Amino acid sequence: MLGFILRRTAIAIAILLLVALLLFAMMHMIPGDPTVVALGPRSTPEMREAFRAMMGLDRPVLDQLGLLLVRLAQGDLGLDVWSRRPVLTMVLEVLPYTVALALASFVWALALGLVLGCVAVVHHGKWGDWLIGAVSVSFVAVPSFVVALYSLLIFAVWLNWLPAIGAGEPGDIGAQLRALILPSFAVGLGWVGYISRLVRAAMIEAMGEDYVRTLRAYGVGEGRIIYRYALKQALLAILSVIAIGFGSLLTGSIFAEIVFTRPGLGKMTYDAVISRNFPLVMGTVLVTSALYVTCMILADVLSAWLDPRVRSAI
Amino acid sequence: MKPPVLKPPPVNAPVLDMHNVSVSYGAHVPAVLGVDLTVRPREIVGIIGESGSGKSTLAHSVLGLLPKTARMSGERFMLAGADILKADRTALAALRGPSAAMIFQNPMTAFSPIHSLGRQLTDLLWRDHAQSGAQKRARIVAALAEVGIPDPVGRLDAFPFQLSGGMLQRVAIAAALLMQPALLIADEPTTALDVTMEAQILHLMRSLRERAGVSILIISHHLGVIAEICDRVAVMYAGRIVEEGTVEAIFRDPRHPYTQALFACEPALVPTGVRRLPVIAGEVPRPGGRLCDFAARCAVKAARCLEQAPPWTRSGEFPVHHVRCHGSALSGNVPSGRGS
Amino acid sequence: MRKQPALIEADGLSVAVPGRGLPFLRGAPLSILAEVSLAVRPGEIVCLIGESGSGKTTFGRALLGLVRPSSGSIAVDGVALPDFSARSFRALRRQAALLFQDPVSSFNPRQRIGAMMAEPRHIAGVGSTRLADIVALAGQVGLAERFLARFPHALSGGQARRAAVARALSVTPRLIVADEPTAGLDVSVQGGVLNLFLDIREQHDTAFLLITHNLSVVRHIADRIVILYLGRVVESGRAGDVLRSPRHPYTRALLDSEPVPDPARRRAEPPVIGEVPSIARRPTGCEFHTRCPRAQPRCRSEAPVLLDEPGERQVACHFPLPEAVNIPAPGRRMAQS
Amino acid sequence: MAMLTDAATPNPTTEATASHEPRALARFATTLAHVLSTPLGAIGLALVLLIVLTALLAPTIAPYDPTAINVKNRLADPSLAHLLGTDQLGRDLFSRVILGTRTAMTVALTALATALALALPLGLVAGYGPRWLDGLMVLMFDSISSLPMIMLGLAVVVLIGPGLPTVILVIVLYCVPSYARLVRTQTLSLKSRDFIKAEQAMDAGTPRILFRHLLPNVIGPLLILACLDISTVITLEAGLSFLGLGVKPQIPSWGNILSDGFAVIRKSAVPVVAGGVPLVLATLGFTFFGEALRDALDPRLARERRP
Repeated sequence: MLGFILRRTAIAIAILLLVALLLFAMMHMIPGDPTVVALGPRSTPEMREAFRAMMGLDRPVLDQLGLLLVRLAQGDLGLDVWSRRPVLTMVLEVLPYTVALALASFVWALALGLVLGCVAVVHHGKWGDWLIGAVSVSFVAVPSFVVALYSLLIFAVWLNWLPAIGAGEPGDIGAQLRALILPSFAVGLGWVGYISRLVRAAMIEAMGEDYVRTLRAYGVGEGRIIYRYALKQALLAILSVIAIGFGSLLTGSIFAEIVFTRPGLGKMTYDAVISRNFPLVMGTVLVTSALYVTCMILADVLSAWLDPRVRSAI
Repeated sequence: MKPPVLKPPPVNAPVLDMHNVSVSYGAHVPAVLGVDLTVRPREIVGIIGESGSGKSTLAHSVLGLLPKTARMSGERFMLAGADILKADRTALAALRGPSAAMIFQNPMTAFSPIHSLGRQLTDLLWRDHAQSGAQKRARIVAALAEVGIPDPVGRLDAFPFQLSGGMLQRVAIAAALLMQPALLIADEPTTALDVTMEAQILHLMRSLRERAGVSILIISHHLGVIAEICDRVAVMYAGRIVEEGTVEAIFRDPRHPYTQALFACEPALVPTGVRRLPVIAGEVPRPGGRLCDFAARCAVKAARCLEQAPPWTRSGEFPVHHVRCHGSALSGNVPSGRGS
Repeated sequence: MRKQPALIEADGLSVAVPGRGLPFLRGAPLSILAEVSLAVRPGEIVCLIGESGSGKTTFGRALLGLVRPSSGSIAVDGVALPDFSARSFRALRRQAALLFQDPVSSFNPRQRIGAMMAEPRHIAGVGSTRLADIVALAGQVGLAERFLARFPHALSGGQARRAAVARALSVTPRLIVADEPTAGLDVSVQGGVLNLFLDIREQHDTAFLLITHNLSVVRHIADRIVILYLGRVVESGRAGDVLRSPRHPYTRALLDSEPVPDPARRRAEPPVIGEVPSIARRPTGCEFHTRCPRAQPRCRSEAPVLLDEPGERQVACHFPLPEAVNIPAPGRRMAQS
Repeated sequence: MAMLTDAATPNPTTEATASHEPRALARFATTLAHVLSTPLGAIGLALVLLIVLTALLAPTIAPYDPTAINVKNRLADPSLAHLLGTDQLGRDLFSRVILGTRTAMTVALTALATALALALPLGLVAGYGPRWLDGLMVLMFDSISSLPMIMLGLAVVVLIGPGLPTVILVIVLYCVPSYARLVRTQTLSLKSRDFIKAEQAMDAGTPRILFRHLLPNVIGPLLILACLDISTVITLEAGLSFLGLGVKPQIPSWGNILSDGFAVIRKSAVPVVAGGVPLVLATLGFTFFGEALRDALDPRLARERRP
């Protein structure tokens, strides 16, 4: 088991290294002087010189890369171009907002998705199953930023029930929760459909297994079969998919953050990208990738640990 | 012990009593036609047939384990005093276990791969609410020991993949025994096992009849298995029972041309030194023909076989022996129907 | 028996898979096959018998290079392959054909049977792939022309097996390796497949290596029998000799375990108890000692060597059964025959 | 007669081709009937037809030039003259929506075709090639998938400037890893199947195994999944344009309409609704249709699409 975790972690570090390399290459492929791009055409030569020295841009490319990797290994993501604050601090400031949004979306989507999936299985082949299927597939198909826009339009602009902007004042839990409702609705809706379909498919597969026939041959009730046996097997089958899904949810809340002008990793990446704030781009993207990769490892380790067959094989 | 759910059937009344039972999938795909079959207490009855003969459908119909599209009909279908044809879903579920328990062909998939064996066996005892976990545990350990599983306590925490096929089939038999069923249905119980394990499992099943007094209905395509364990045999072909009698009667003096041909093909019965094995030419027809289903492949068919359905005839006083054939019924002694 | 170089001869062939664990910290490799030697002469039918876990399927695949042997050698017509690279196996693969246990899965699900039958001729670039010739090929195995247009899953078990044999025959191999050739077939049709093998041998002098767990099915067709237990040969010899008088207690147990279709000859006790040990935990000494009714203390500590005996017989046992044991032939003569 | 034309006879006889045609036609008809037999499939097909026809006839349908600015008539309410009103630059929204259909379809089909063409060989090589190469390629795929899409979008936009090719390139970059991984998984599982082992035992060369036996078994499922992914790609295009990383602002695209509408959402809801409804209809239509098609052709493929 330990070996398995170590191997997974090594792969994760390799992925992050590759991502850093890709980012580095992208920034150097971008035409024009990065200094001018960053500081704008009106900057004075002195400013540019100082900027180059600060960013290490006056050194050879390989040196810069080496420096970057050394700094990354030390956990130093560099300084923001504009505010000169450490990027890591800035990222850590907004990270809770993104994690809160992802968690909120995920929790309600998982709960509703599980219930819908189970209900569909119980009504397998009847109209209830069909209806849940149709609703689920529609939820998946509708783009999340359109959901975000329309919920903003209806609940914030027209009805004025919920805030349209921001994440609520720090310290005001009620306001923060209210500010979370619309974004997490928009982000989670697709996942409701996704999870309910996953659960349904996995459970129907589980219900077709031979051992279910054994349980039935002993008069064990359908409820017990569904909730104690099929659901466990289904959850095991979809656990890794869901964990990886959570990872992509962390990176995928960018639309909700922009539409609702909510602080977060996605919004920060977007602003950094638009303003060519390369150290910040590097920092946010690396942190996002790291979160994603961590979820990937967690998914693998969790499902390996929960499945007795895999657990004994590794 | 658990309260009696059902009125105990009269002593020596058949455990399973089927008369003219038919099963079809949907409205138009018959699988089993007009089957008469009885299993008496402490009796081991075998059903032998090739693929497509309907033997598995017949076995599954006893517990109502057929797919939803299946339709059952018949004059009488009694299991341990309960009427299967009139039973609804809850009544059927109540019969499963105490009235009849079943073991399946592939022991490797008969248990959930992600639950421990102890957990699964405990769940099968769901009826015994009154008993504590420790009591159930003790019963399970006793049953596992009874079927010859070494270290039964340790096996409670084991998962199915940690046991061999033979061991799992023993666990399946132990699960059936926990129910103290009136009838044990075994659907090809040794087909997935190695031959040395097959001999041990057959021996175990036979000894259980002696010790626990359980009746057994065993389904197999293997003549050797049937001969090893059964008291009485029914031969199925295209959904119908074509011959039925004591195992001695069938194996000493098979009357139906199909049974005869089947015996002729059995490699173990082909004399040493013969290199070419006999076969039955042609293909098994779909069940549901109105005349003799075997006529197209029969070496001794007469004109009459293509005109009227063969009667179900008693063909001997002792041992009791029935055949569904024109030739054997009338002449009592037909020439061998062995194929090429 | 003709004394000529074997068509194919495996000498001390072993197959092992890496043990579990981290790189550099793995457990010992698991040995699936341990120094199996086996020769098939031209036109000979050799049956390799073993229970699950005996490595019999692995042997068939290793012989054609589908599984890479870890040691040993393979010789064709007395000439050893230089190594186990794909290049070395080329010539051998052109002369041999492999029949899989599940014939349907051995066909490309998206190609029609007729096209698949012509496949070896396409690959080898020899022989005609015209429709008429493929129909003739199908006719050789008793498969009607209409089946050629079907997809594999639309065939019955017997038909699919015949189609697989036809594909193997299309380049007239000198050796056919068949893994469980009668698995999943009804008693009334399995004889047809075995008879087909005899026909093929008569016509083309093709040799066969039949790999099976089912002694009773192949007993009539085998020239020679090799018994595997946990990846090792425990006994081999001419079919008649081995069946009539097994020397190894395991062979004896196998023969006795086969249920006899005669209610008068039921066994009071199972001939052997216990189950095949896992290859991950091989017993010490003679690997059969855990189940052997004749086991002595020596069997627990000292592994027996496979020794040559007169009459092309080999046995690996410290205390083999005496030659003269006379098991009654299991075949019961029916009144009519 | 037709059965040997696939592989056995290099030159199919006229007779064989003749009997091949009706078979393909019949297959098409049964598939279509299957799709139409489910309500969602029928709705999907209707929507897909509507969208494809609109895209084809867009310039004919659109009453105005979608890029013509009319500052005097800004944010006009829907009227007979302007069915959906105008946006903040006075452009006719109806015309922009209609021509946006064409943009969406162009991007979706080009991007998907390119992504498939790249992913197939990559996945086959990863799945059938040596293990070290497989490991390396999977590492690459994982790295690219872990990058936020907006990062890819930015890199490409800065490198080659905004525009249609940019969007297509971003989508291709985004899709190739997941398709290639799918092809790889399929190839890996096929590789251990008996029929590939049988080919190896028959001494078939690697090109023959790859192109004659693996490819046909991989490409069918992939095409069906690609059909299901049309709606994902349409969403991607709209999303990129919404973020300002897609097609140029003046080009009519649903994402641009939404982006413009978002800026004025407090003044008028019409632009947001006008841009969003066709986008939703398109994604629903292609999803319903794709799922019905998959169920008709190969129900085992049910792979769930992530939102």
